[in-house]
Amino acid sequence: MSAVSTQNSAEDSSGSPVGDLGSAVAGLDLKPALEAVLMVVDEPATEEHLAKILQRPRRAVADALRELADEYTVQGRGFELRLVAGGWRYYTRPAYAPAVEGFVLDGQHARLTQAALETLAVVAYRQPVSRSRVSAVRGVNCDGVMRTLLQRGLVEEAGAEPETGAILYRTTNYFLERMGLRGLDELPELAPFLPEADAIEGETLEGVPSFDPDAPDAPGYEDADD
Amino acid sequence: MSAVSTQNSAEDSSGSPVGDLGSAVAGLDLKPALEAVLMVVDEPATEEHLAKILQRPRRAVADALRELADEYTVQGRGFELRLVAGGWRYYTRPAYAPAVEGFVLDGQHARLTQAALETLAVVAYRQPVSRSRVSAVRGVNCDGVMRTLLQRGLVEEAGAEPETGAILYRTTNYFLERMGLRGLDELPELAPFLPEADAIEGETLEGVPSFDPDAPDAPGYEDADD
Amino acid sequence: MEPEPEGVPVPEEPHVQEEPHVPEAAAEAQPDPEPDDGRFKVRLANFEGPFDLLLQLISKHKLDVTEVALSKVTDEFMAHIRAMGPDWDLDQTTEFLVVAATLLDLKAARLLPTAEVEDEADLALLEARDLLFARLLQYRAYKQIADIFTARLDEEARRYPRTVGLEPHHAELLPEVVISIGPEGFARLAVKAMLPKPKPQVYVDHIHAPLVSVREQAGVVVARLKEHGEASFRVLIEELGPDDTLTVVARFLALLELYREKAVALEQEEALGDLMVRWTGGDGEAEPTVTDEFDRAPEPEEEKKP
Repeated sequence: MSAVSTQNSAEDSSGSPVGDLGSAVAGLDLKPALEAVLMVVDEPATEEHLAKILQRPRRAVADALRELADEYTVQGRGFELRLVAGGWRYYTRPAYAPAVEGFVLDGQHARLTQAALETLAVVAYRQPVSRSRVSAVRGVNCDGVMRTLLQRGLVEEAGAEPETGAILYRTTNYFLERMGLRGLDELPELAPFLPEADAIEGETLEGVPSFDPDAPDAPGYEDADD
Repeated sequence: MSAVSTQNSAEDSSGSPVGDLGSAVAGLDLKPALEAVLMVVDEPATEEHLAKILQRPRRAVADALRELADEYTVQGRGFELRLVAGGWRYYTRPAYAPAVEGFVLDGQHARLTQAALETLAVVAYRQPVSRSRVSAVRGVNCDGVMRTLLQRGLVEEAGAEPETGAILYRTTNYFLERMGLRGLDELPELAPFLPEADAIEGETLEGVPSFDPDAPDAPGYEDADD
Repeated sequence: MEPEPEGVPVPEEPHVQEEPHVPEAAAEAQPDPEPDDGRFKVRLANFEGPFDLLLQLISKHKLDVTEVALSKVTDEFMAHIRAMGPDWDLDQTTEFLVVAATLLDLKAARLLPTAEVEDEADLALLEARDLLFARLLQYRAYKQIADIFTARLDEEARRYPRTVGLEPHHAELLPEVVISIGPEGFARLAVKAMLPKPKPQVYVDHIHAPLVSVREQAGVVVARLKEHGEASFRVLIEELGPDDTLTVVARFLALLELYREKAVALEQEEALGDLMVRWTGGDGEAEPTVTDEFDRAPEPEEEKKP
């Protein structure tokens, strides 16, 4: 499959949003740009940081944030923008807590989604492991799911990778408790469930150019060749 | 974050938040209640689910969601509320992507290769479909590409063909999310890209009398065309 | 449920036709909405399979699929296959050869004097052409859809979903997690997540053609030659059906073996003429040794000689 490796060489010149990020950011309306950024952050963002990312004076950022917060209050939105512990973040408005609690207690939260279960499984068998590695194994970004697992107390941070500084994660005692296990050594071996022993690493598969039934890891390959 | 956790204790004078949740929820304004819930969902929420949580008719919920989405657009907010893959969810508005990308470092999706896109297109329109059928359309083996799509969570297995036992594939909800589609019925129609049936037939018939694959410059072509 | 208008550009398609009055397939194509110069050259090195190459060649000549000047395109198609040299794997080469063979057939037909469609070969060629074009049109449709997918995916990649989740005071209310799949199910899930690869399927039907034993066929040949003394190869295989190529080959290989053992003499008067085979092995009961050189199977299966 000759075209696989060339995937983004042609597009990069025109389409990549990274290239002229600087000037693009400077041209954005400040208030909606702040709204967009704050919509995806889960840690309170400081005015300094926001000002730096959006390339505006801190004063302008601070004013815009307060205006936004006022707008939401005036419009009676179900969310609010608050300055907590030195940073800004969206929160649900307390008056609507019963709605959120209804959602939390709805019953479906006792179970994990398939994505969460799979991510948990990868962490359990690969710990300590970084988020990027889990994402690489699963082939999809796992940030949101990992956050859920942290929130549910099933995984926790376990230091950082020395080379990259990436945060590592491991499963918790609560995980063992919910699984009915006394220790990690009671997790079943993977071997019996593996088709082939040497093909576990998801990343290595990524690079295989084209599926080939006669690939070296297929059974009987050596015989088939002569 | 102790400051945060105390915020709603004042409102819950009764203590247990569960006790009179039902009546509390029923008394809330619908639109801000929806906004509050949608702030905390981490996957698209269906109208049914929201209607159940908020104890309103689905029709009312559906209307309110659309009104909210319109408000955000009219007000030029940096976020938008969209119906994707059967559920509603907050997204950042595309125009402010440069700002968001300043924050979200690893949010970039790896691009799909041309081969993967073509395979995905065939699966999307022919699902459930076997690999050999996809290969037949594209004229090349698609096994490696299909594996990439499986890994990325864009397609999944969907049983086996009764006659041959060949594994069938279909697109996933994640595919819809990535495409920003509400459902498969929102896929663009294939028909306009195929010549009309009678156009093919006409072409086929018109080729017969002169038996000439290179029709345009062949003697007798003009007659055949009329 | 109306589809969103944005993000669905109609992919450009070169559609200049040599016959301007033919209003079909390319009618939906817009005049190039964006500069597309040089794209052909860049992408030709990147074609995805034979249909892709064919489509690119056709568009290079600014022809519509339904109005292709096949000779030119066929020559270039062949040139590309040659240019690729030995770098292709068997699968890939085969797929290209199928298309190339069809194109060559069509080109050859073009070179012959144009005549009424009367014999079955002509009809078969027409069918091959229509089939090829039908597949090509279908492929082109999916290719255009793939372009739309690209546009949509790019557009969507500029939207980031909110996945912040619950605030801590709400998270405290969450019910206990229930993991009901059990340790074994969990291990299975881990394997599935880490090894998400479809089971490799090797189709072996084509290998399972009935095996023909050269030794057995040698026995047949020897028996006949002993009876007749001399026979042409044509006679030695005359009872075999047209589909039984394998047996024909086996008998021929048997002849070579017998020749090596000096049990037969071979004579051919002219090229492509009848091959005369004469028995020189005498009348004795002892039969010449025919090795199992050609019969060795991958598995040590006993060949029983009758």
